[in-house]
Amino acid sequence: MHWPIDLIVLTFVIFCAIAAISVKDLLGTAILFGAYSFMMCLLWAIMGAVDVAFTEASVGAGVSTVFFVAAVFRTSRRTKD
Amino acid sequence: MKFLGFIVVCLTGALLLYGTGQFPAWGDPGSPASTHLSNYYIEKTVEQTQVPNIVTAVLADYRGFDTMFETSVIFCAGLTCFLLLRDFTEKKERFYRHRPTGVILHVKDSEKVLKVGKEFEHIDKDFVPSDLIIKTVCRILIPFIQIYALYVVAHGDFSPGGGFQGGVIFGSSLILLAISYDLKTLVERIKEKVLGIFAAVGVLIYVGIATICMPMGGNFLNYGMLAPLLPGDPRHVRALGMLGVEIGVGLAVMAVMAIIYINIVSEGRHDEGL
Amino acid sequence: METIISIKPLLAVLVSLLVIPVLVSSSDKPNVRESWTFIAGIIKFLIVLSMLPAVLQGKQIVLTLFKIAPGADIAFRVDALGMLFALVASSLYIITSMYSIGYMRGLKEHGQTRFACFFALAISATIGAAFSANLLTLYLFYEVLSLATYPLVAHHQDAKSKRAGRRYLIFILGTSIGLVLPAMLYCYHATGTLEFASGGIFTGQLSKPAATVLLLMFVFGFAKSGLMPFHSWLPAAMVAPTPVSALLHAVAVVKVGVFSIIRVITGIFGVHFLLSFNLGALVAGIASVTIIISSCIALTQDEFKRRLAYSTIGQLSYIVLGVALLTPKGMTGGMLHIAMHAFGKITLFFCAGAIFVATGKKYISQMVGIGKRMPVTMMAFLIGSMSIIGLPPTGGFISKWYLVLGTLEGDQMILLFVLLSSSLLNAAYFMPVFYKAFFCTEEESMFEDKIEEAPMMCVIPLVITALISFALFFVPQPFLNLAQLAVKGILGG
Amino acid sequence: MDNYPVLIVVTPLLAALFAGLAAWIEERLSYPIALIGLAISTFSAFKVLMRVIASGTIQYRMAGWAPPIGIEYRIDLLNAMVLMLVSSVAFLNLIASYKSVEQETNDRAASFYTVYLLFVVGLLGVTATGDLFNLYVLIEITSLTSYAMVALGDRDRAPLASLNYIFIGVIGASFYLLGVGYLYMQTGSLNMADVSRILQSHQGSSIVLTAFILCMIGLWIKMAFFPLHVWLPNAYSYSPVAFSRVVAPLMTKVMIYIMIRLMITVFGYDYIFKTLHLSSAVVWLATIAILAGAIMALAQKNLKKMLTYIIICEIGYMVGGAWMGNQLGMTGAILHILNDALMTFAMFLAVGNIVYKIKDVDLSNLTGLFGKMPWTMAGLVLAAFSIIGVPPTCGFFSKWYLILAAFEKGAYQFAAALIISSLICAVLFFRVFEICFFNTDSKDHEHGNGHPQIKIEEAPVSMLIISGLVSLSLIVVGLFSGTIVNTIILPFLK
Amino acid sequence: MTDLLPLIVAKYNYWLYVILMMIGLYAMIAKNNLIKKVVGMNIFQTAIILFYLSIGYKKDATLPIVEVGHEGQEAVVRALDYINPLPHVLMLTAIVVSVATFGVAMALAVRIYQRYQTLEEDELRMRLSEE
Repeated sequence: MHWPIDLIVLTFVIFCAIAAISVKDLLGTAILFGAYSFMMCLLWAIMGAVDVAFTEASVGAGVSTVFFVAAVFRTSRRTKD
Repeated sequence: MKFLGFIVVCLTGALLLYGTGQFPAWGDPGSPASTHLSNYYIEKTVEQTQVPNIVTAVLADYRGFDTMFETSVIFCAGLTCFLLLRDFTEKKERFYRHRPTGVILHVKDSEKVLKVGKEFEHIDKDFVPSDLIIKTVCRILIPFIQIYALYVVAHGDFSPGGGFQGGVIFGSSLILLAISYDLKTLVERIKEKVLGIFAAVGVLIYVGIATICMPMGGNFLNYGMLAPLLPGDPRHVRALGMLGVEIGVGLAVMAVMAIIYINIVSEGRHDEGL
Repeated sequence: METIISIKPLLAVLVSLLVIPVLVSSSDKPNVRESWTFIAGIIKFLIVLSMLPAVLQGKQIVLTLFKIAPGADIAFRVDALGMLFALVASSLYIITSMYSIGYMRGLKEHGQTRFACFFALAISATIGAAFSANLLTLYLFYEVLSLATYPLVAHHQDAKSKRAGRRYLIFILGTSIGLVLPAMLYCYHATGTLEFASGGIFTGQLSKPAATVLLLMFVFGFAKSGLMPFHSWLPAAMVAPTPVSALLHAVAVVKVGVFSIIRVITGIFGVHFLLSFNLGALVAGIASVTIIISSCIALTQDEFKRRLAYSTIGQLSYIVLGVALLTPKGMTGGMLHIAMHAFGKITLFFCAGAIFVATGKKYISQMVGIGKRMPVTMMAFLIGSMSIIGLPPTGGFISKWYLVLGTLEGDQMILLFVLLSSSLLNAAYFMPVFYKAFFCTEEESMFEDKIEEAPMMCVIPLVITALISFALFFVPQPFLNLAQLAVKGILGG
Repeated sequence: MDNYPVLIVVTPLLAALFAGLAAWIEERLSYPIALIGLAISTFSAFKVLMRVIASGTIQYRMAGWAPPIGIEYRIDLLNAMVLMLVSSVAFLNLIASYKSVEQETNDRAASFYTVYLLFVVGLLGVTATGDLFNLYVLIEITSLTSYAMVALGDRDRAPLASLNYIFIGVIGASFYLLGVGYLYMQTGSLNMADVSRILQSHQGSSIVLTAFILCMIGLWIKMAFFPLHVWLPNAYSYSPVAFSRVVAPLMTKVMIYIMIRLMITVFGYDYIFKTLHLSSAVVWLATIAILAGAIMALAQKNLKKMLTYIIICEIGYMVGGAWMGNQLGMTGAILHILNDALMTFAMFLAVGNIVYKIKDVDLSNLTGLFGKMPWTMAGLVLAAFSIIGVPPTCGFFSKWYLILAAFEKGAYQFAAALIISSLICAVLFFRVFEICFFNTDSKDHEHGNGHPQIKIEEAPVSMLIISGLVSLSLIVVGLFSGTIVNTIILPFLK
Repeated sequence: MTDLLPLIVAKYNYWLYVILMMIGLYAMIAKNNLIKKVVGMNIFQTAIILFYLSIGYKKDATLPIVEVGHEGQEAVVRALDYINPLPHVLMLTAIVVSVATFGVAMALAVRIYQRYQTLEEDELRMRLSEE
C-alpha cells in the first residue's frame, strides 16, 4: 500500500470538497470542483479502479468542468455563500 | 434552513456510521462482496467472452442491459438540454466587424441580418477569442485527441477504456475546437442535425444489436447468437458484439456531450458562446 | 326458506339507468323524453309487480352480481320488506313523473333533461337499496342515492339552493362516510359477513357498550331518516322543485334512510340481540324525542313545504319507533307506515306544488281562501292530511293502529302517549291550513277569480294518490300482508 | 423462445429512438411511431399477464446469463399487473395527448414524444426487473425524463420546480443506491431473489438494517411520502398536461410498487415485521401523511395543485397499508396501486381537457363548467367519487381493505385518518363542483328563467373518449375488485 | 481505546466517504446558490462511488484485466489476484448518470437565470412571491 500517497490524496479530496462549496466565486468553484474530481480520480486509480478513474478523469475533471464554466459564463459568478 | 440541513446531515452521518460498524475490513479478500459473484466474473470472463478487460466484459455483456439504459440516460440528457434550452429565434442584438477597416458595428434590435461574407464578419458579443498560439496548438492537438478517443473505444476490450470514455474524449475534442476558435466554427463543421442523429443512432446501434439477437434465436442481448452474421472465429463473437455496442455508446456520448455544451454555452441559440 | 335465482331485481334497477342515455339523446324533444321516462317507470313497476306473487308465497328472489370479499358481495335479495318498499317507490315514481311534467313545464324550469336523468338515477338507487341482500350493497345504493339527489336539490342553481345543497351534502355524506362506513367495516371485521340474516349476524362478539356505540353510529349515520339531531337537511332541501320534495323527500330518500335502519336493526343486530341488551328502547327514545320536537317545530313553520318537511321528520320517526319497539305488532305498524305515509305525504306535497304552479304562493299565511279556487286540490289535501294524522277512513289509520297496538304489546305507556299526543299535534298543524283555505269570506280571500286549478298533469296525480290513500283503508292487504310476512321472517315465527 | 417480457420494455425504447430520429428527418412520423411502440408494449404486457395468471412466474434472462450472474426479469403476478397498468395508461394517455402536446409544445412535439417514451421505458423497466442495480438505472431514467418534462411546462416557474425536483430526486435515488451498496456488501449479489436468499442468515446485521433504512428513505423521497413530499406539488402542477397525466398516476405508484417489492421479495416479511418492529411507527407516519396531505389540499386554490396534495394523501394510504403487516393491508395497498393509478389518471385526463380549453385551472376560473363541458365534468365527477370512496367506484374497495386491515391490527388511528381524509376529499371536490355547477354571477332569480343557454365547448373527441373510457373503467374495476383480489393479489401474497 | 485506532485505520476509506457524503448533503440542503447545490449534489454522488469502489477493493490484488498469453495459452485465473470488477461496472454507470444529471441541472440553471437574473434561492423566492 502506498498509504502516504493515499493519505495526501484523501486530505486533498476533503479540502477541495469543502473549498468548492465555500468559495465565494463560482468560477473558483468550477476549478476547485475540477480539482476535486481529479483528486478523486487519483484515489480511485490507487484503489485499482482504473476504468472508473479513467471515466472520472474525462468526465468529472474534463467535461463536467467545461459544462460548469459554460454555465457560469451564461449566468453569473456571483454567489452569496 | 442551515440548521435543518445540519441536523439532517448529522442524522444521515450517524446512520451511515452505525452501518459501518460491522463492515468487513477494508480490502478483505474474504468479504462477501469479493467472493460471491465477482469470482465468477474473474475466472470465467476470458473463457466465455475472450475479453481480458473484465470490467468491459461485465459492462457490455453480463450486465449489458444496465449499460443499454445508461446509454439511454445519456441520450435523454442530451435531448433534455435540447428541449430546455434550444431557442430558434435569432438574437436581435448583434455585432459585426468590417473586415477591411476593422470597425465594429453594433446592430441593435433589428430584424435585418447583415450578410456575412468577405466584407463583414459576425462576432460574438460577450467573448471574442483570438489567440494565435492557442488556436494553432489546438489545431494540432485535436486530431490526435480524436485518434486517441477512437483508440480508447476500440481497445476497450484489452485496456481501461471503452465506448463511454472514448466518446467523452471525442466530445471534449469538439468542445476544445469550440473554445479555441469559437462556437460558430464548431456548429458549421458539425451541424446540429448531425449531432442529433448521431446521438439517436448511437443508442440505436446498441439496442439494435441487442434486439437482433432475438430473431436469431437467443435472448435479448445474447451476442453469442450473432455468430452466423459475423466473420471470424465464432469464439470471438461476444467480443465483437461488445465492440459494436461500444461503438454505439461512443457515438451517442460524443454527440450528447457536444449537444449539451453547445446548448448551455449559447443559451440554445447556437450562434455565440465560449 | 325457498329462494329463486332470477335476474328480475337487477332488471328493475337497471331499467331507469338504461333509459338515461336515451333521455340525454332526446334532450331537445321533450315529449319523446317524457314518454321514455314513463315507459321506463311502467316497466320498472311491472317488473317489481311480477315478483310480488312469489314474495307473497314466502319465497325470496336472489341474485349475486359481484363477489367483492367473502360474506360481502354485491347481491340482491327480494324479501317482503324490500318488496313493500319497492312497490311503494316504483308505483309512486310513475305518478310523480306525470306530475313533474306538469310542474316543470308549468314553471318553464331549465335543465329538464338533467332533472329527468338524475330522477331516474335516484329511483334506480332506491329500488337497488330496497332489494339489497347485504349491508354493502345497501350502502352502495345509499351513497349513489345521496349523490344523485344533490343536483336535484340544487336544481335552481342560485345562492339559496347552493346553501341547501351544501347542508344536504354535509349531513348526508358526512354521516354516511363518517359513521356508517366505519360501523359497517367494524361489523365485517367482527363477524366476517354483512349478509342480512333474520337473527342478526352477531353471535356474542359485542359487549353492550360496543353494541350501543355501533347501533348509534348506524342510526345516526343513516341521516336520511331525519332522526334528530341530523334532521336539518330535510327542511333545507325543500328548495328543490316540488316533484323532488314529493318523491324523494317524502318517499324515496327519506324512506331509504328509515329502511336502512330497519335493515340494520333486524338484519345486522337482530331483534333478540337488541332485546337482550335492551337497546330497542334507546332507539325508540330517540325517535320519540324527534317526533315530539319536530311536530312542535312544524307548528311554527309558515312555508308550506317546510311544514310538510317537519311533519315528514316526525312521521319517519314513527316508523323507526315502531321497529324499535321490537314487538310483532309494532314492527308491522312501522313497516306499514312506510307505505301509508308515502301515499299521504306525497299527496300533500303534490298539493303544495300545484298551489305553487297555479298561484306562485309558498306560504300558508298567503293561502286564505284558496279552497274556493282550487277545490280538487284542497280536497285531496284534506284526505292526505287525514291519512297523516291517522284518521279513518284513510290508510294512515291502519298503520297507526298497529303502532298503538305495538306499544301496548310492549307495555310502553310513554311511547303510547307520544304517539297519541303527536297525532294531536299533527292535526294542529294541518287543520289550520284547511281552515284558512275554505273558511273565509270572499273579502278575506287573497286570490283573484282567474286563479284556477293547476294543469291537468299536476292535478291528476294528486287525485290518484289521494284516492289510493283513501282506498288503502279498505284494502290494505298487499302492504299489510307484506309487512306481516316480513315481521314473521324477522322474528323467525 | 418467448421474448414478450423484454419486448414490453424494449419496444418503447426502440420507438423512442426512432421517434428521436424522426424529429430530425420527418417530424410527423414520430407520433405514429410512438403509438405503435406503446401498442406493442401494451399487447406484450397483456400476453405476459395472461401467461403469469395461467402458469406462474416468468423468468427472462438477459443475454442468456443465469440469474445472479446476469440480469433477469422476474415477472410474477404483481409485476404483471403493474406492467399492464403502466403500459396501458401510457398508451391511452398518448392517444389523448396528441392535441394537447400540439398545443403546449408546438415546435418540438417529436422530442416530447421521445422523452415521454423514455419515461415509460423507465417505469416499465423498474417494474419488470429482478435486479437491484438495474432498478436504480431505470429509476434514474424515469427521474431524468421527468425532470425534463417538468421543466417543459409553465415557462416561468417550471424550471425552478424542476431543479428542486432534481436535487431531491438525486438524494432519493442516491439513498437507494447506497442501500443497494450496503446490501451488496453484505451479500455480494445484486439479484433480488439471490440477495433475499443470502439475507436469511444475516437478520441481525447492522449493515442490513442500514441498507433497509436507506432504501426505504430513498423510496419515500421518490414517492413523496409526507415529510419528504415538498418537491411533488410544484413539479406536478407546473408540468405540461400531457405529462402530468401520466406522471401523477404512475410515478408514485411505481415507487410504491418498488417498496412493496423490496419489502416482500428482498427483505422479507419476517425481517420487517418480526425482527424490526417498525410497523406501528410507519403506520403512524402514514396516518400523519394522510391527514397532512388532505389538510394541505384544502388550502389550495388551484385545481391541479389541489390534486397533487391529494396524491400525497393517497400515498399515505398505500404506505400505511403495506406496513400494516397483515395480509389485508398488503391486499389493500396493492389494490390501491391499481385503483389510485386509474382514478388519478381519470382525474388528470379530465383536468387536461379543462386545461386544454381554459388554460388556467384556478378554482375561480371554473364557473359554469358543467354547462360548458358536460362530458369532461362527468369524467371528473366519477374520478372524484372514486377518490372520495363512493361505491361502486374502485376507490371504495381499496379503502375497504385498508380499513379492515387497520381494524385487524388495531390501528384505529389509521382507519380514522382514512375516513377523515375521505370526508375532506368530499369537501374538496364538492367545493369544486359547486363552483362548476353554480354561476357565481347569477342574480337572485326566483325561478331559473334567467339561465342563459351556455354553449357547449368540449375538448377534442380523442381526449373525451379516453377520459370517458377511463372514468367508466373506475366503476368496472370497482365491481370486479373481488376478482382482481382473488386472481392476482391473494395468489401473489400466498 | 486500543482497538479503536486500528478500527479507524482499517476502514478509513469508509469514514472518508461518510464525511464527503455529509459535505455534499449539507451543501445541497443548506447552500443558497443553486449552482453550489449542484456541486454538492456531485460531491454526494462521487462519495457514493467511492463507497462502492471501497467495497470492491481487495488487498494484494491487481487491476481487473486478465493477462492472457498469446493464442490459446490461457493461464489459470485466480480470483484472489484480481480486484472485484463488479463495483467498477456499477460505478461506471453511476458516473454516467451523474454527468447526465449534472448537464441537465446546468441547463436548468441557465434557464432559471434567463428568467430571473439570479441564482440565489432567497432572491428567487422573493421574486416568486412578488409575482
